[in-house]
Amino acid sequence: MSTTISAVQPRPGDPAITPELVAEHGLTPFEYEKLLGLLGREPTFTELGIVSALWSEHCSYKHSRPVLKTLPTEAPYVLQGPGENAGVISVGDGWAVAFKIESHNHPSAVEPYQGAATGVGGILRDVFTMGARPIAMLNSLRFGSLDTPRVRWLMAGVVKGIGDYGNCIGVPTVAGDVMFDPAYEGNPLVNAMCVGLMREDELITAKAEGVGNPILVVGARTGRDGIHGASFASEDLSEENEAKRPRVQVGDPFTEKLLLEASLELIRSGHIVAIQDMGAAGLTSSSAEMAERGDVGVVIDVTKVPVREEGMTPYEILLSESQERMLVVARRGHEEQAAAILRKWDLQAEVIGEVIAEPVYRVVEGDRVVAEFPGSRLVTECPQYFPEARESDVIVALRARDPHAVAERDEEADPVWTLTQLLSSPTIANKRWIYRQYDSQVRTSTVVGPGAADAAVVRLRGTNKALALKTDCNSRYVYLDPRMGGRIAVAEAARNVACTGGRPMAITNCLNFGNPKKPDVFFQFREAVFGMGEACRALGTPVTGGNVSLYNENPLGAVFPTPTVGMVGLIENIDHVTRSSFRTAGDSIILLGESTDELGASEYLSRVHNLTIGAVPSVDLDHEKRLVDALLAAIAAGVVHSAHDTSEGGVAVALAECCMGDRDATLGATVDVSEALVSSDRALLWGEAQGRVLVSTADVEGVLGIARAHGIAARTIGLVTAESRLVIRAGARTLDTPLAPLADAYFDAIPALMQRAAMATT
Amino acid sequence: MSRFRVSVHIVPRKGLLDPQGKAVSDALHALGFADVEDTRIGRYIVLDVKAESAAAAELSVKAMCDKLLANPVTEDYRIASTVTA
Amino acid sequence: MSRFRVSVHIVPRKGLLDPQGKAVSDALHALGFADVEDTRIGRYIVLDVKAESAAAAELSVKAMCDKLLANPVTEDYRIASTVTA
Amino acid sequence: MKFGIVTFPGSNCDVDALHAVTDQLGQTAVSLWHRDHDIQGCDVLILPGGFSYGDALRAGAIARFSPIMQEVIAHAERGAPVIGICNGFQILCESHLLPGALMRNAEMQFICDWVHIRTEGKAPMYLGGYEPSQVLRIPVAHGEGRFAADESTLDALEQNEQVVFRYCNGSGAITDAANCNGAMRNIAGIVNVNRNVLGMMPHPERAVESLLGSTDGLPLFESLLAQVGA
Ligand SMILES: Nc1ncnc2c1ncn2[C@@H]1O[C@H](COP(=O)(O)OP(=O)(O)O)[C@@H](O)[C@H]1O
Ligand SMILES: [Mg+2]
Repeated sequence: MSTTISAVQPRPGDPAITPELVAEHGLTPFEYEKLLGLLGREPTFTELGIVSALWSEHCSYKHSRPVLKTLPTEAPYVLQGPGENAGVISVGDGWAVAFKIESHNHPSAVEPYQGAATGVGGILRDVFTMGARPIAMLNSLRFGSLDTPRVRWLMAGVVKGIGDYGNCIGVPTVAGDVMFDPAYEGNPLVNAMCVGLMREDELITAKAEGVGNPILVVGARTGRDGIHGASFASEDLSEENEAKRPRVQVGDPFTEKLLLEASLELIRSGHIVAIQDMGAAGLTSSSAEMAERGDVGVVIDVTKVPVREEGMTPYEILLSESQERMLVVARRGHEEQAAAILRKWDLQAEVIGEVIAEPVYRVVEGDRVVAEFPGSRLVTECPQYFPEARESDVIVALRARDPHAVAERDEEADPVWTLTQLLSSPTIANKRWIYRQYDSQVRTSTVVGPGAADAAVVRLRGTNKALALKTDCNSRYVYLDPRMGGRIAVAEAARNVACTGGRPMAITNCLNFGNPKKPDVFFQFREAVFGMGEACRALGTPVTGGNVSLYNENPLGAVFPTPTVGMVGLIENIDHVTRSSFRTAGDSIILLGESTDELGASEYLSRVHNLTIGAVPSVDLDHEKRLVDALLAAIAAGVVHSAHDTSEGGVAVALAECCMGDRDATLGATVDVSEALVSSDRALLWGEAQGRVLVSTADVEGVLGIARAHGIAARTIGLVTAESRLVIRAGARTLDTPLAPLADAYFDAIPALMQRAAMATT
Repeated sequence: MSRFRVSVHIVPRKGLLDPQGKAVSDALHALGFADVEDTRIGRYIVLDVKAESAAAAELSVKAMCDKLLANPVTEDYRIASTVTA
Repeated sequence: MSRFRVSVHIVPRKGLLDPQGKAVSDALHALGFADVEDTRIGRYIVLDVKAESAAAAELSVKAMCDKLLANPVTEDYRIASTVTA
Repeated sequence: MKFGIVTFPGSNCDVDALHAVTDQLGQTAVSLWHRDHDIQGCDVLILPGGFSYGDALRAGAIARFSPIMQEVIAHAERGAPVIGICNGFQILCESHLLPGALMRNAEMQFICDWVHIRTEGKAPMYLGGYEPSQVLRIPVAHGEGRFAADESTLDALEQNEQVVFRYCNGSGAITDAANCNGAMRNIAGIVNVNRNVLGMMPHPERAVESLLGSTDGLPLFESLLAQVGA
C-alpha cells in the first residue's frame, strides 16, 4: 500500500469545526482542549468523529475505569483477564473457556427485536474472535411491569430477537434471569452472555503485529447503520436524509454463522495474526484498539472498504456499526490462503490497510490523508473522571423504614394467598414462555437446560466435566444498598452454580447504571463495584471481563442499579450434576444456613405491599464461601438428591419451586421452618435471609456431618411426600395447600399476561 | 357501512440491511437468473374492513399500519389498492 | 436492455390455515379496530431485472416464482406490477 | 455402515447428527459439503437441522438447489435411506422427495421443548426397532414445523401408511393439546412411497443419551443398522 505522507486536510464539503459541532460530538471543552494538544492543530471533521467515538463512555470507560481497576482479576487458571474481547480461564486437560457479557439496552429500547438480536451477535463475535467455539448463551433481562402494553411489546420483541439469532446460529441459550419492576419502564435492560470452548493453545488475541502485515475487513458490507446521531448535525434532516440513516442495525445470523465457521478456520490455519470484532464505533475502534494493543501504527484506506451504499464518506465508513464484520491482520504473503478460506464460506474479504512501523494511526481516502493521530495515545489518552459520589437521601430514608411495621393485608391471614401472589409475580413465576423460544439443546451438550436447576449445565464433550452457568442480580437490593447488593449478586450466582455441583470459577459482569455524572448514581456504581469486588475476593472468583452501560435513565429517573453477574462454574465429574426439584418421596429436607428476622427489600414487600423499603439482608461472605464448599463436598459425597437456594420469595417460594419441577408436580413436602431466634412469621416464610440452601437427601447424617465440618448451620425441616401437597409450619402459622393451584399460578402467570401482547408480525 | 378490501405493501426501509433479500438475490443468481440486480422482500397484507367510504377505510388501515402492522423504525408502508369487497 | 421493477404478491393458498393473519386480526381487534373482518398476510417481493422488454422481464420473474419464490404446495403468486426502473 | 451428514451454509445440527451416529452407534460418518457432488460411498444420508440459508423465503427453499441435492435425490431414487430432520425435513419437502410443506407454527413462536410422538405406519427401515404405537419422548426445536398438505395428499399418506410419527400426549392419545405446532392431523414425520426417505420435525439425534434426557431416538438408527446391514 502506498503511504505517501501528506498533511491532513479537511475534505471538501466537511463542515467547519465549531464549538457547537464539538459539543454535538459529545466532547466537553476540556476534552476538546486535550484533543488539540494531542494533534497540535485543529482536527478535521473525520478526526472529530473518530475521537468522539473513541472517547465515548462506551469505548473509553472514562467514568468507570478507576473503579473497575479495584476488581480482582487474577487466579492461577485465568489465561486472559480484562482488556481483550473476552476473558479466558483454563478448565484443565488443555481446555479453556472464553466468556463475556454485554449490554444492548439502548438499541433494544428503540427496536427490541433487532436491538436484542444484534446484542447476541456482538457478544458471539467477542467470544469466537478469541479462538473459542461458542457453546452456550445466557441472557439477563429487566423490564417494567408486564401490565403495560408497551412492556409486553418490548419483552415479546426482545425474546424473539434473542431466540431467532441464537437459534439460527446454532448456539444453545441455556440460562438467564429476568426481573420486572417499574424502575425499568422506560429503560429495559438486555444483557447477553456467551461462553465458548477452545484448546488452550488456540487462544488468539486482538493485537496488531508485524510491520507490513495486511489488514483485512471480512464479512458484511459496510452501510450507514447506527452512525452516531450527532454527526449529521451539519446536514438538514430532510426526509431523504432521514431515510439514508437508519438508527438501528439489522442482524443477519446467517452471515454470522458463516463468519463464525470461517473465523475459527482462519485462526486454526495460522494465516492470520489477529482478529477483532467490529462492534461499537466499528472500524474506528477495532483498528485503533488493535494498534494500541500491539503498540504499532496502522494505515487504513477507506476507499477499499466494501460498502453497501454509494457516496459514503470516510466519516461514515469509519463510524458505521454495520453488523457481522471483522477486522483481521493476516500474515504477509498469506493473503491468498486466508481469502480462500473465506471464499469457501461465501464471505467477502478486502485488504484495506497495513501495519506500519511509524507510530501513527492514519486514515487515507485514496491519496488524501483524512485523519492522523500520533502514537497509540488515541485510545489511552482519553481523559478519566472521578465524579462526585453521594448517596441519595431518599434511598437512605427508604432503607431506614421498618418492614415489620408494615401492616398485613387482610388476605394474608391465609398464607396460601400470599404464596400464590408471590408465585404469580412475573419476577418469580416460571419463565418457560421465554426459554421455550430459545433452542436450549442444539450442540447436544445441554445436560441441564433452563428451568430445571439453579444454573444450566453444559457438558464438555470428550471429558468427564461440565460447566455450570448462570446470570444473576437482585437489583432491588442494589438500589436500597449498593454495597450489600453488589456482594449478594456475586454470592447468589455462586450459590446457584454450587447447587448444580459446580465450583464457582470466575465471573464476567455487566454494569447497568444511570448517569454517572449524578453523584447519587456514581455512588451506586462505586459501592456496587466495591461490593462485587469483596465478594469475588472472598469466593475466589476473579472478574475476567465485562461491560459497562451507563445513562440508562429517562426524565423520570434511572433504572435500578443493575450489576449483573455472569458466573462460570466447573463441575469436575458429570455424575455430580444436581437439580433443584425433589426426587424421591421420603427424602429428608435440610435447610443449610440460618433464617433471620430480615424482611427488607423482599419480593414479598414489593408484590404484596408495593413497597421497596427496608434494610437489605446482610450477607456474610465467609459463610457463603463455606456454604459453597459444604454443598460441593456433600454433592461429591453423593448424599444430595436436590439442591435449591432460597432467593426471591424466601423459603416458602423455594420449597414450592422444589415441588414444581414440572407442571404435574407429584411430589409434595411437609416441613416446619420455625426457628427459635426468629420472631417474625412473615420473615420465616417470605424473608430473604442470605446464605441458605434447601437440600433433599436420603442420608441426613451424611449431609449434617459435612455441614458441621464446614461450620454451616443445618437443620432437618421436614420430608418430601408422595402426596402433591405443600405444608409449611412457620411459628404460629401453617400454610397448607394442594400443589395444583400453586402450579397454575406459577406456570400460567407470564403466558396469561403475554397473551395480550401484540403479535410480532414479521 | 360497506366492506372494502385494502391491500398494503410493507417493505424494509431503504438503507437498512435486508438479509433475506440478499440471500434470495444470491440464490437467483446461482439458479442462472443473472439479470436480477436487486431483490427486496416485504409483506403484503390484505385487510377486509367495514367503513363508510373508501377514504375512511384507508384512513383506518393507515392507523393500523402505524400502530401495529409496520415497524416504524425499520419499515415503510404504502397502501397499494382499495376496492369494495 | 432496460431495467424493470417487477413486483410479486405471494399469498397462502386459500383454505390453508393462516395463523399469522388470524393473529394479526386478533391483535387489531384488541387494539380497538373492531371493523376489521379478515386479514391475510403474504409476501411482497420486488425484483429489479434487466430485460429486453417488460414482457420479457415478467416472463423471467414468472420462472423465478415457479422455481423458487413460491411454494406450489401452499402458495399462489401473482405479478402485481411491472415498471421501468 | 457409513453415514453422510450434509452441511449446508447455516446447518447447525450437523455435528449433533455426526456425534449420534459415531459416538452412540459406533458407525463411521463423514460430513458432506453442500457443494460436493461425491457422497463418498455413504450408505445413509442425513440432512440435519438448522437454518440453511438463514431460512430466507421459506425454510429449505434455497438449500434444495445445492449441488449435493442431485446426489441426494439419486441416492433416494436408488431406494437407499435418506433422513431429513427438522430443517432437513423442510428441504426434502421443498425438493419434492416428500409431499407436503412445513409452515409457520400455529402459535407463531419458535418452540424448543420435549414432546411425545407415537409410531405408526409402515417403515421397517426406521421403525423396526420400535413397538407398534410406541410413545417416544423427544425434543422439538423449530419455528416452521406445521406439516400441511391438501386433503387428498393427507388421505393418501394415511391410506398408504406413510405417516410414521404423530404428536400425542404422554399416554399416546392424539390430541389437539399435544399438537405442538398445529400440524395437520398431528403429523410429525412421514416417509415416501418407497419408505426409504424419512422426514421428521422432532430430533432423534438429540434423544440418544440418557445424560441428555432420552434414548428414544436410538431405535430409529438401530433399525437402520439392522435393516441395511452394519
Ligand atoms: N431470560 C432467561 N433466559 C433463559 N432462561 C431463563 C431466563 N430467565 C430465567 N431463566 C431460567 O429459569 C430458571 C429460574 O431462574 P431464576 O428465577 O433466575 O432462578 P433463581 O431465582 O434461582 O436465581 C433458571 O433455570 C434460569 O436459567
Ligand atoms: Mg437461585
